Amino acid sequence: MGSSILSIIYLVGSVTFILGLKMLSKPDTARKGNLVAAAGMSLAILGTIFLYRVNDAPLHNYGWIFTGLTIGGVIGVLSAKKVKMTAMPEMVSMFNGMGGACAALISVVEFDHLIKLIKNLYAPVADDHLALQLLESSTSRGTVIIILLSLIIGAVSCAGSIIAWGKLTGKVKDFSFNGQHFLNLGVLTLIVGLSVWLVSIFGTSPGTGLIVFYIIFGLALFYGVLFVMPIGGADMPVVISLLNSFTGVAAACGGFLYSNPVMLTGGILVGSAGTILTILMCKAMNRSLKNVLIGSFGGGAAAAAGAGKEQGNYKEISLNDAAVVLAYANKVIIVPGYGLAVAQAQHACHELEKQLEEKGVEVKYAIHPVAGRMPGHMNVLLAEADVPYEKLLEMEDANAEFPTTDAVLILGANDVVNPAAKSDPASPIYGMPILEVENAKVVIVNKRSMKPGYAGIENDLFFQPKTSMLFGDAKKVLQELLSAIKEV
Amino acid sequence: MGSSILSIIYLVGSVTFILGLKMLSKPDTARKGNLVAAAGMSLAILGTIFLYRVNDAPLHNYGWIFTGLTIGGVIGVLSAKKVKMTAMPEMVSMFNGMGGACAALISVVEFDHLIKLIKNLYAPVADDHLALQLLESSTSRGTVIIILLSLIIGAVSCAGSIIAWGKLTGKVKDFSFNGQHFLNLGVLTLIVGLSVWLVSIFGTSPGTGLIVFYIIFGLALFYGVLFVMPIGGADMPVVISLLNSFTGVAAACGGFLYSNPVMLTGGILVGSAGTILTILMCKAMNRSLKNVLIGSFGGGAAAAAGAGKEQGNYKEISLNDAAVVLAYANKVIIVPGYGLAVAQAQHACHELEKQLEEKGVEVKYAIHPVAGRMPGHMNVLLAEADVPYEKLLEMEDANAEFPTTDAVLILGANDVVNPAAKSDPASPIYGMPILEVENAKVVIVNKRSMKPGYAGIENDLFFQPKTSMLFGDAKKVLQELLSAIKEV
Amino acid sequence: MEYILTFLHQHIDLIYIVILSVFLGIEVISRVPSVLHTPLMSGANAIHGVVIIGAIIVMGKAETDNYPALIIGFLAVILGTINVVGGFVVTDRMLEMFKGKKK
Amino acid sequence: MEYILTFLHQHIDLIYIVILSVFLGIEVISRVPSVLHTPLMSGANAIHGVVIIGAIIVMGKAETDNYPALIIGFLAVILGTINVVGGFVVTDRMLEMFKGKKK
Ligand SMILES: NC(=O)c1ccc[n+]([C@@H]2O[C@H](COP(=O)([O-])OP(=O)(O)OC[C@H]3O[C@@H](n4cnc5c(N)ncnc54)[C@H](OP(=O)(O)O)[C@@H]3O)[C@@H](O)[C@H]2O)c1
Ligand SMILES: NC(=O)c1ccc[n+]([C@@H]2O[C@H](COP(=O)([O-])OP(=O)(O)OC[C@H]3O[C@@H](n4cnc5c(N)ncnc54)[C@H](OP(=O)(O)O)[C@@H]3O)[C@@H](O)[C@H]2O)c1
Repeated sequence: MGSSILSIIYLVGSVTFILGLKMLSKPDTARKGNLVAAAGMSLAILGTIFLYRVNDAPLHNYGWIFTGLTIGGVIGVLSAKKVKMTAMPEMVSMFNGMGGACAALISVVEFDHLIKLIKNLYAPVADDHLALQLLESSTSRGTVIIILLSLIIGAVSCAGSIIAWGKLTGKVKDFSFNGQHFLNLGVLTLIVGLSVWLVSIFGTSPGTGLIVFYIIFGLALFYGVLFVMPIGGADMPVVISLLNSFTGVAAACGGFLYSNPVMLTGGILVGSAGTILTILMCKAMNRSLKNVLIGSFGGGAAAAAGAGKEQGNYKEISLNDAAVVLAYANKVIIVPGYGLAVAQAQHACHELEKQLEEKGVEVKYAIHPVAGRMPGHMNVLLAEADVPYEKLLEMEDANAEFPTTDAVLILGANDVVNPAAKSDPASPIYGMPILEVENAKVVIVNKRSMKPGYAGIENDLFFQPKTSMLFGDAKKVLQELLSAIKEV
Repeated sequence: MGSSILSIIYLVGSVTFILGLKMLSKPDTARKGNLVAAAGMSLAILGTIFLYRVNDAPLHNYGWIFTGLTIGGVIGVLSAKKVKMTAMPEMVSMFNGMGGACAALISVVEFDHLIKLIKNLYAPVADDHLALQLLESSTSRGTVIIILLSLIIGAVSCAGSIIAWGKLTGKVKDFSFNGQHFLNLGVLTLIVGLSVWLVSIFGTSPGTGLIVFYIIFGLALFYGVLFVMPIGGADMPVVISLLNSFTGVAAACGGFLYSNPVMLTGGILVGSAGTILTILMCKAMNRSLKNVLIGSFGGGAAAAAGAGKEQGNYKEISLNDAAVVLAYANKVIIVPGYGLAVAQAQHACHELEKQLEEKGVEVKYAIHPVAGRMPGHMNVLLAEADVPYEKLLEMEDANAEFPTTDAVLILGANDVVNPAAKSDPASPIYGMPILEVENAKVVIVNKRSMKPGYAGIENDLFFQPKTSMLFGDAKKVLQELLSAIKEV
Repeated sequence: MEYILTFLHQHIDLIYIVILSVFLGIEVISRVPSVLHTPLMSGANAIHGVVIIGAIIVMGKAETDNYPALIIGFLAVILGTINVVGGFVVTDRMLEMFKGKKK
Repeated sequence: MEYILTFLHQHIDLIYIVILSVFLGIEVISRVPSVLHTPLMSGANAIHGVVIIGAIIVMGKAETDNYPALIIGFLAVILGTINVVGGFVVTDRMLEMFKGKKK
């Protein structure tokens, strides 16, 4: 009876995961989708605790379980509530790493359990021939394969996520060396080789098996580090999404291990949806996944940055002149970019917007889908400063409005307004849709120098006659601009 | 070994069904999708014949099986190849009915088998207490429920499809009477009641069980007839799509019965995709499924037809004048509708188009998505007459071209050009997107009378100053128009 | 009630397959353009002809002297085959008409 | 080879569930607009926290004196819970920012 109900609970859980993902992918229902999935998850967890049966016996160690749940729950809520909006990707990465670790730890216990069983069989007291055969049978071999998969994938995901977290918080620097790819390939081959060996020997020499198992564990962690290390920090959102789908697969292995359908479907859904999401993320930046992983320009951006050749002349504009241009415009569109996020200038920006509106200027924001370093970065950033949602224009709408715009103010954006994406087939960003700011009457660009942005390439826009540069840190410049405008 | 391979074959089959449906829903891949699904099906059938095991024994009666397959295959190919393009919906309906019948027949044999087993248990020779318990257990009850579901759904689908086929070929007339809905409900309740009773008694009194079973079979067939009878002939494509998804569910019941995953997934996929498709079809006509099934205007169309009140005056145009208008136009757009299909005037229409093009007139066709009586009806019709695909404009494109069009020639279309869909919220077609022919300079309408079309409503367009009527059967009128134009 | 629960529990894997297939069926075709409604219906019609497998099993396991079962099964095989073969062929013909001339 | 076939055969229902889920995962999110990429990633991240169920089972069936298992299991439960709870909460916060102001 109990386990029948548990089956139904698991089914309901799986359905909520499907519906949750479906709703999460539509703006109107996204928030509700998240809650639906969360409700299903709670149900599945509670159901497991109270209704799960091992050989007809209920679970025990309730004290440990509830303590663990409480500690984890409190840490989870607190860290998720405290984290700054703009630090969310690293938070997600950390959570993902924990999921991976959880999967790997489960494998450790289950393998230990299996080895103990085998050792008992060899002990003289119990020479249960049948059980021995059972252990050597395909089922038990399958079990070991699944335990290993869960261990390896979980460990790679865990270690990789921690490195990704480190890169996003600036604690870990990009690091690559010649032959890196060969080392990676070597470690991977070693892992696979050892695993195959382990599967063939664990039944007969459990002692060696245990040692090999831990070596594989270590190597998998090491591989996780190697995998993420050379990839540029700016590409971390893509990497996190990929590791996310890895953890999904690891969770699904757990589902196989316990023939637990909710783990299986939940894990696989995340595995496949996560993979597609990763590809979509790359597409939105007009790159391929392979390109991101091998780091063709993500990692090389810093290096290429210095090499920007001078090309024509650019003109600067003084703060006061810029203030006048903006204050006397009818319509101003602000284009925020990664620089605005770095400078944490969103509040200053919102102040400027309000000041201009008071002067009768119509102000809007043009949001490029991949401005910043994670999808939705600009939305989150501006939402934090309470910029009203109606003021945010999506790319298509913004492009339709530029021709009737008097002044465009670019704050720390670069690639997303680079006309090379339209005109220069040799450019690495060629083909990416951009904000066509050059259709406006005047363009004012704020950044700290003439250095290139994420893609590491020169931007023609800065050298056009329409464009004037307003150098300086975005926050500082905005504050000065604000007081200048007040005086106009 | 054999059954392991069969498992994989079934898996492959299921995957091809998924891919097939996915590809069928995109114009570029549709044809390939159909072939992919067909390949998977062949594989699954061959696999079953040669690898299926009943208690480790292979199947027998190969002679019967192959004879059946050959006969069925030959009939299937011949009828599918011979049928006229425009008669395809009735063909599909017929095929669907056969699938339903197949499911119902399987149930008959399996139930018989079960009853024999039970009778044997009661016979003095075999009082195998254990087997008796087994039979009374939940599993065997579940089996009976599934057999019954497959029987009922299959039978309803079969009988309904045959009626739908009859209506489309004109062999069965629409027929409804007062209290029809009560009768339907009554029969349905009876079926459910008898089924519940049968499930509770079959284990103890197999003799009665068998009789009740056949009564249910008969009632289900009767219900199928009742279900489709009152629905208007023009709504048959929707009904066929619905019955199609019924048959899918019946096939899935078979899958449950034999724990056969390829039947299960194939059936359920068709069941759910078919249901959605039915709803989409209704949406394309701006109606609800309920509305179609209760027949609010589908059935009433004929009745309403006569009631069209005269409204303003319309003007007629002579054949020669029409010929001149068309021949001296720069651009003519032809709007084909149901009447063109009825008159089988597609070839004459293509002739006219070629003749006009020779005179230097640019001729195109505007295809409304629900013109005719099945989705894609006009495409099929014109393709049959070899009209080049590039000449067919979809609704949005056509609407963009009408303002630059000199003359629109409407051939047996009515509802799809009715401006009431845009202007009159009380109209039953209100909200359906239409072809905005009134934006062209001149509109010539060919139909046989002032009678309304499918929706049974008056059409304002015919009374507008721009519009002139050219009465007569489409084929005859087109032929006359053709010779008139030659003389211009 | 308990009886239904037990039944579901015993067949939970199949029920999962059913539920996932339901969702998949919905998702897979939910953006089909209306010109393809008829061929899609026809293609789906051919796919549910998979019920033929059941008919083959019925035939193949019938005792060789059980004539009622053989005859009904034989009929079922024929009808099922017509559904499958006719369905795929007719769909192909429709799609040939539709698209053959596009390229 | 035969060993793999047998394994697949024995777990064919689970494999069906896997394959159907793979397709479903792909279909379900394939039209997500790019602003939702980050919240969707985060929501999916919370969902794979379902691995916590494995951790609970590990703990719940460990013998009460098997301290290594208990400690590792305990850690796994904590980590898994953080993944689940933190994941859902952080996703909700993101989506609140995004959409709260639209209506
Ligand atoms: N959104 C995503 O999901 C995502 C993820 C990964 C990668 N990307 C990529 O990131 C890029 C985003 O384009 P973007 O235009 O937003 O940024 P960008 O092209 O990276 O340019 C940012 C600019 O901001 C300036 N900047 C930096 N710190 C600043 C500060 N404190 N004050 C003022 N300016 C500052 C920098 O110039 P100075 O150094 O001269 O100041 C830099 O040129 C695209 O190439 C996209 O493909 C996006
Ligand atoms: N496509 C689908 O999937 C589908 C399915 C079911 C229903 N429907 C519905 O069917 C309608 C289709 O619109 P439609 O404009 O194509 O057709 P319609 O509104 O039904 O009008 C057809 C017109 O053709 C005329 N006609 C009949 N026989 C003719 C002949 N031999 N020669 C010349 N004219 C002839 C009739 O007028 P006379 O009697 O005066 O000649 C009639 O008014 C829509 O309401 C749609 O919702 C569509």
